[in-house]
Amino acid sequence: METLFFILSWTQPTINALAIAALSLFFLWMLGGRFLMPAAWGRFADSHLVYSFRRDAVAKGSLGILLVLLVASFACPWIAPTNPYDPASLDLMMAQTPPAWMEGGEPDQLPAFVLGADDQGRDLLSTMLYGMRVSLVIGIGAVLLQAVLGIAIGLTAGYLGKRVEMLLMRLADVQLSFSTLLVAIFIGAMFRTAFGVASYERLAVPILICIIGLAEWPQYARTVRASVLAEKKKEYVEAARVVGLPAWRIMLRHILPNTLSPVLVISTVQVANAMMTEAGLSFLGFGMPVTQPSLGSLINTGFEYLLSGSWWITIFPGALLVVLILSINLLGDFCRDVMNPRLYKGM
Amino acid sequence: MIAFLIRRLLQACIVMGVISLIGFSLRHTVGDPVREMYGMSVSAEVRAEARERLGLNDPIIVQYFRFLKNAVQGDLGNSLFYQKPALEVILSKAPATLELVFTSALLITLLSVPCGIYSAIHPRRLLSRIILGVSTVGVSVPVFFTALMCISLFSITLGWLPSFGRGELTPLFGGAWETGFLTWSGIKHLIMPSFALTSIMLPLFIRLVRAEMMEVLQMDYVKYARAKGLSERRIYWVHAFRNTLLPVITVGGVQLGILIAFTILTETVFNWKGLGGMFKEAVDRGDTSLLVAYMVVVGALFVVVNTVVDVIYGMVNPMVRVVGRK
Amino acid sequence: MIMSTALVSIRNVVKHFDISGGLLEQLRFSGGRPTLKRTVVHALNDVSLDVQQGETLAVVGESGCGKSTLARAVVCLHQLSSGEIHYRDQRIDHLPPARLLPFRTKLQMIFQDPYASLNPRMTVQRILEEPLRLHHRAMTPAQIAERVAAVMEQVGVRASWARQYPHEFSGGQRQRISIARALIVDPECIVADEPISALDVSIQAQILNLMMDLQESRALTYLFISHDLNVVRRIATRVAVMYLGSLCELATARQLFESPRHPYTQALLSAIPALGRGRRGRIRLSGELSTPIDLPRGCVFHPRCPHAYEPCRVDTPAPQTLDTGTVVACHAVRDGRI
Amino acid sequence: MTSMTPPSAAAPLLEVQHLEVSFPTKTKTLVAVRDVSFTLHRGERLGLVGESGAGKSITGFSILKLISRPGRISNGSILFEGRDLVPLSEQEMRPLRGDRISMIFQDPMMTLNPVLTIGTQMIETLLAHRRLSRREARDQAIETLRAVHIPSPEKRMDQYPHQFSGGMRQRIVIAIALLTRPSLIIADEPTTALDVTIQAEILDLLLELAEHEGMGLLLITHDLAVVSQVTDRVAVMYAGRIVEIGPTEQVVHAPQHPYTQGLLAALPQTHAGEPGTGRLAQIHGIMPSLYNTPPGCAFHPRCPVRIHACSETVPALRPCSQTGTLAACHLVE
Repeated sequence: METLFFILSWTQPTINALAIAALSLFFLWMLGGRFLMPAAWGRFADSHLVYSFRRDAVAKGSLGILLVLLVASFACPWIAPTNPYDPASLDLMMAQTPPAWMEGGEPDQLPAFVLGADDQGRDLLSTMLYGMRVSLVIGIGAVLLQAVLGIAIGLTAGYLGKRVEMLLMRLADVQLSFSTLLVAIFIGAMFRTAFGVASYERLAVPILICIIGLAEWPQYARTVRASVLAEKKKEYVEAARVVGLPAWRIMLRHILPNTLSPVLVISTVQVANAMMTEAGLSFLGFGMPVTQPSLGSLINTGFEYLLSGSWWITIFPGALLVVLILSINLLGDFCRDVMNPRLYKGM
Repeated sequence: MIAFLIRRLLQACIVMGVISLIGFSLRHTVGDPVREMYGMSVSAEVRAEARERLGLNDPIIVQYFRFLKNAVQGDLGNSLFYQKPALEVILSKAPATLELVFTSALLITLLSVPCGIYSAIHPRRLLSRIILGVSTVGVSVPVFFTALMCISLFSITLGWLPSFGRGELTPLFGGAWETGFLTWSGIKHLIMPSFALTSIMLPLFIRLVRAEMMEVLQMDYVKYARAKGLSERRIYWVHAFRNTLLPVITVGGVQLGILIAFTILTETVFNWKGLGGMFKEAVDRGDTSLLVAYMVVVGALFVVVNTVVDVIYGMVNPMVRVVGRK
Repeated sequence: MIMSTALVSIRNVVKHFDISGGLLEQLRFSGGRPTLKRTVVHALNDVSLDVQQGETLAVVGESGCGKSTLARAVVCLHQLSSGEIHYRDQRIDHLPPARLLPFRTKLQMIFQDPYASLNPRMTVQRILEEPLRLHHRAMTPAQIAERVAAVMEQVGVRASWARQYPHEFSGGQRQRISIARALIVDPECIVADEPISALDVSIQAQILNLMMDLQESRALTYLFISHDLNVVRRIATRVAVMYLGSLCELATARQLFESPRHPYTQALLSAIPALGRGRRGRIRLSGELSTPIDLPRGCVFHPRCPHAYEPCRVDTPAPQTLDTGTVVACHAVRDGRI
Repeated sequence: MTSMTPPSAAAPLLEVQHLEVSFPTKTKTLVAVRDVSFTLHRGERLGLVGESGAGKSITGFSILKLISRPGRISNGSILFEGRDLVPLSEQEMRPLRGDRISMIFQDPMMTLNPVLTIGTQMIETLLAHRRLSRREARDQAIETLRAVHIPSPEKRMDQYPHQFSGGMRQRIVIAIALLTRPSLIIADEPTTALDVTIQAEILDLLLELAEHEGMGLLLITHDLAVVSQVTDRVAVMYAGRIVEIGPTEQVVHAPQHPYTQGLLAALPQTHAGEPGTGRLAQIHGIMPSLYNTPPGCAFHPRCPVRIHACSETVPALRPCSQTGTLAACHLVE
C-alpha cells in the first residue's frame, strides 16, 4: 500500500515535467526544426495539416491562446505573484479582496491581488494559475490513461471479434449511457472507501486521473474499434497475412498506425471533456480539496459568495476555464475538419 | 418486426442484469449493511450476529440472487439518512427531475432539428456560422458555470427570475406527483434550470443533426431527386431528412439519457429538490443503499429510453420493419 | 507420356460464412412461433480444381459467384468449412501459421483495389522489405536494398521512388508495387484477384502485359480471378466458370471460347459486349436471380437456365469430363440434350 | 453562331457549344471540361466515352445543371430544344429536370432512396410535373414498371429498394426516367455497376425503349464496346476535351485520333498488339491530372506520333477527309 502511495504521489510531478518537456520541444521544433531536421521539417511544413492551419485564423488564434495558457500554467511557480500552496500565503484579513481596480481593491500591493483574493485571502490570480495547472495535469493525465486503456481494449475487441468484442462493447455502451460524470462519481465513491478520505485528499490528483480515465475509456475504445473494423477489411491487411506476418505484428505495425488519426482527433476534445468532468466533480465537492484547488473547486468556493456580491472568485476562474476549453475545442474541430477521419458516430 | 421487438427486450434484460451486478458489487465494496442498520457504535458481537442474520456470510452468488429477487420486487434497501425504503425516497424526488429533463429534451428537439438542418443546407450563410459558433462556445461552457452566470445575471443583477427552488407546486394523482407546470411561479422557476441543462446538450445535437444531414445531402439519391425535378422542400424534408433521422435517433436516445446525469450539477446550483440533488447528498452522507438504488433506477430509465428509441428507429427504418434485421 | 502433378490442388472445397450473429440476432418468427434461424452465405460449394505448373488458370464469374473467396481460400486466408488445399501434394489449409510460412514464399497474391492494398502509412521501401525481413532473416540490409531495387525495376517502377508513400503514385503504379510485393519473395504461383478491374482501360493493358512478361521471365503460374471474359481470353490457358459458388465448366481457353458447353457459359459469352457487333442473336436469360444466402435446390443455375428440366430442379449436377477434355456440371449436357 | 431560324423538328434536340466547367478552389481553378461542343438530334443515340477523369460525367451533369459545388459552367451554351439552359435559374430548370430530360445514374444501389417505397419515388416524379390524381399517377407508374419487364408491378410498388436486386433497381430507375416520356435521356454509366449478363439485359432494354419511344439518348460510359453496340455517334473525351467525334461505326473501325487508336488497340478483345506474343498494345503513361495539364495537345506526352506543334498549340476539331469524323489532332488530314 505504501509503495502504491509513493508511486501515485509522483504522478503530478511526472506529468508536470512531461508537459514542460513537450512544450519546450514544441517551441524548439517551431524555432529550430527547419535547421535541425530539414527533411522532416519539409514534409511537416508541406503537409495538408500545416497548409490548412496557415489559412485558418480561428485555429491560429486558438493555438496561440492555448500556448499562452499552457506556458502560464506550467510556469506558474516562476510567474505567479504568490504561492497559494504555501500556508503563509493564507491571510484571512485579505479574504474577498476585490480586484485592484475596484473600490476596496489593493492597488498598492501589485502584482499581488490584481484580480482580488479568494475566501481564504489567497491571491486569486496565483490560485487560478496553480488551479489551471491542476486542471491541465488531470486532463492530460486522464486522457493518457484512457487512451492507453481504450486503445488496448478497442484493438483487442476489434481484432478478436465475436464474444470478447460483444462483451467489451456492451460494457462500453452501458458506461457511456450512464455518462462519464455519473460513472466518475461512483468510481470516486469506491476509491474514497478504499483509500479513506484523508489519503484521498492527499492523492487527489492521481486519483482523479484514475477516476476520469476509467470513466471515459469507452470513447477511445469505440473509436479505435470502429477504425480497426474498417481497416481490417482492407486488402493491405490481407496482403500482410499472405506475406505470413504474425497476427500481433499485423495489429501493431499495420492496423494500429492507421487508426491513429481518429485517436489524435478525439484526444484534443477528450482533454477538454476530461477537464470539464474534473471541474464538475470539483464543483460538486468530489474533486480537488480547497487546499489545492482546481478551477472547478475555485468556482465552487466562489458560488457561496456570489450572492453576497464577491463575484470575482467565481467569474474569473470560470472565464479562464471556458477560454481554455474553448481553445482546445476549436483546435479539435479544426483537426477533425482537416483530417476528416471516420469517427464513431456519437459524441 | 415482432422478432426485432423481442430481441430488443431481451437485450434490455441483459443490460439490466449487468447494471444490477454493478449495483450489487458497489453495495458490497462501498457499503456496509450493518452500519446502515445500527450505526457505528455497536459491539463486535452484535455486528457478527447481524452479519449472520442478514445473510452476509452466505456465498456471494446466493447474496446476489437475493439482491436480485428483492430488486425485482421493488425492494432496493433502506436509505440510511431518510430511514425509509430507498425506492420510496427516489419516487418522491423523481417528478422534479423528470419535469426538468422533459422540458430540456423538448427544447433540445425543437431547437436542434431546425438549426442543424438550416446550417447543413446553407453552410456558408451568416446565420449558419452564428449557429455553429454559438454551439462551439456552448459545449465549452461547463453546465454549472452557465447556471451561475444565469443566476448572477437574471436573479442578482436584474432580479427577473428566482434563483432556487421549484416555486408553487400543484399536486396531481392524489399527491403522488407535484407539478410545477401549472403555476406561473413554477414555470418561472423552471426557466433557468432547464435553460442551463439545455445549454450543454443542444450544441451537440445541432452538430449531430448538421453532420448527418450534410452527409445525406452528399448521397446519390439526393442528387437523383434533384435530377427528377422535385421541389427543394420535398428533397430536404422527405428525401434527406428521413435518412438523417435514423442516426440522430440512435445517438440522440443515448444522449437524452445523459441529461439525467447532468441534472446532478444543475439541481445542485438551483437547489432543485430532485434526484440529482438527492444523489449529491447521498454521496456526501455515504448513503450507499440510496446510491445503489439511484443507479439501478436511473439505469432502468436509460434502458427504457433506449428500447423505446430502438423501437422508433425500427419503425422509421424499412430495413428493420420489413426484414427484421439492421 | 509425362504425367505432371498439379502445383495447387483445390479439393472439394466448401466455404460457408455464418453472418447470423449472436443468438438474439438469429431470432425469427415463422407461423407465430419463435425460431432460431442461421443466415449462411454459401460462398463455395464443393469446388475442385487443379492448377498446373506454368499455366494461367482463369476463374471467371459474376459477383457473388465465390471467385474471390476461392482465391483467398487458396492462399489460406480463410478457414475452410470442408475440403482441402494442396500445394505440390502437401496439404496446407490446416497448417498453423508458423508451419505455413515456407509456403508463403511459394504462393503469393495480388489484390483488386490498388488504393486499399498498400498500407498508406508505409513507404514503398518498407512495404517491399517487410516480406524479405520475415522470410530471409540472413539477408543483410544491403542485399535487401538490392533485391528491392531489382524487383522495382522489373515491375517498371523507378527504384529512386522507394522512399515515397503509396498515395504519391497513380493507380497503375500502385498495382505495379503490389505485384512487386508479391514477387519479392520469389514465388512460384501468384493468385491474382481481379488485378486490373479497378484500372482504366489504357492502364489495364499495361498491367496485363507486365503480368505476361513476368510469367515468361520467372516461369510463374497464375490463378487469375476475373469477371471480364475479354481479359481472360487474352491471358488464360485454361478457364473455370463459376456460378453461385459452384463450378460450371472447366476447359482450355480455346475450347471454352469456341464451343462453350454449359448453358451459363454460353449465356455469359453471348453477353460480352463486342466491338461493333449488333445486339442480335444473344441468349436472353430470364428468371429471378438467386443469392448465395438462399441457394436454389438442384443445379444453382436452373432458375435462369433456358434448358432447365426436371432433374435440374432436384439434383446437383456432378462435374463430368467430356471427350474434348472439358469438364462440365450440367444434367442437360450429360443427357445429350444440348 | 446561333441560327436565326425558329426551332423546328429539324433543329437539334441538344446543342452544346464551347462548354467549359470549372471548379474554383482556394488556390487555383480546375477546368474539368474545356471547349466541348456536340449536337444530339431527336431520336439519336450519342455516346460519350473516356477514362475516369476525362470529364464525361461532368459534361452529362452540366446539361441538367447539377454540378456539385463549387463547380460551375464558366463558359459556353447548352441549347435544349432551341433554348439556352445556361442562364436559367434553379426555379426555371426544375420543370425540365425529370420531365423533358431524364437521367439514369451509375449505381442503382445508391440512386434510390432507401427509406421510401418504389411507388412513392415513382409517383412523386409524376406529380412534380403533371396535374394528376394520386390514383392516375399510380396506374401510370405500374404501367411503366410493366414496360421495363418488372413482374407483378402492383405488388412491387409498395416495396423498398433493398428488396430488389441491382439489375431490378436499374430497371426501376429506367422506368422512372421513362415516366414523363422525356425527349432526352442522359445515362451516366448505366451498366458499369452491374454484372455482364445483367448489363446485357439492361442495354437491350435501353435500346428497345429508345427505339420505341424515339427519345434522344446520351450514353456516358468508359466502355467502348458498349457504346459501339448502342449508339449512332460517339464522342471520345480526353483530359476534359473531345478529341474525336463521329459516326460510331467509323470511329470504332477507323479511329483517327492517336488516343482513340490506342484505346481501341488496348482493348483485350481487339486482336491488335504485337503479333505472336499475345501482348496487348498499350498506351504508355497515364492521363494528366487536371492540376497540371500539359500545354498544347493534352495527349502529346503519351502520343507515339507527336510532332513539334503538339506541345505548343491545342489542336482544333477538324473533319477528316476519308471518314467524315472530326478529330482534334495536328496530324489529321
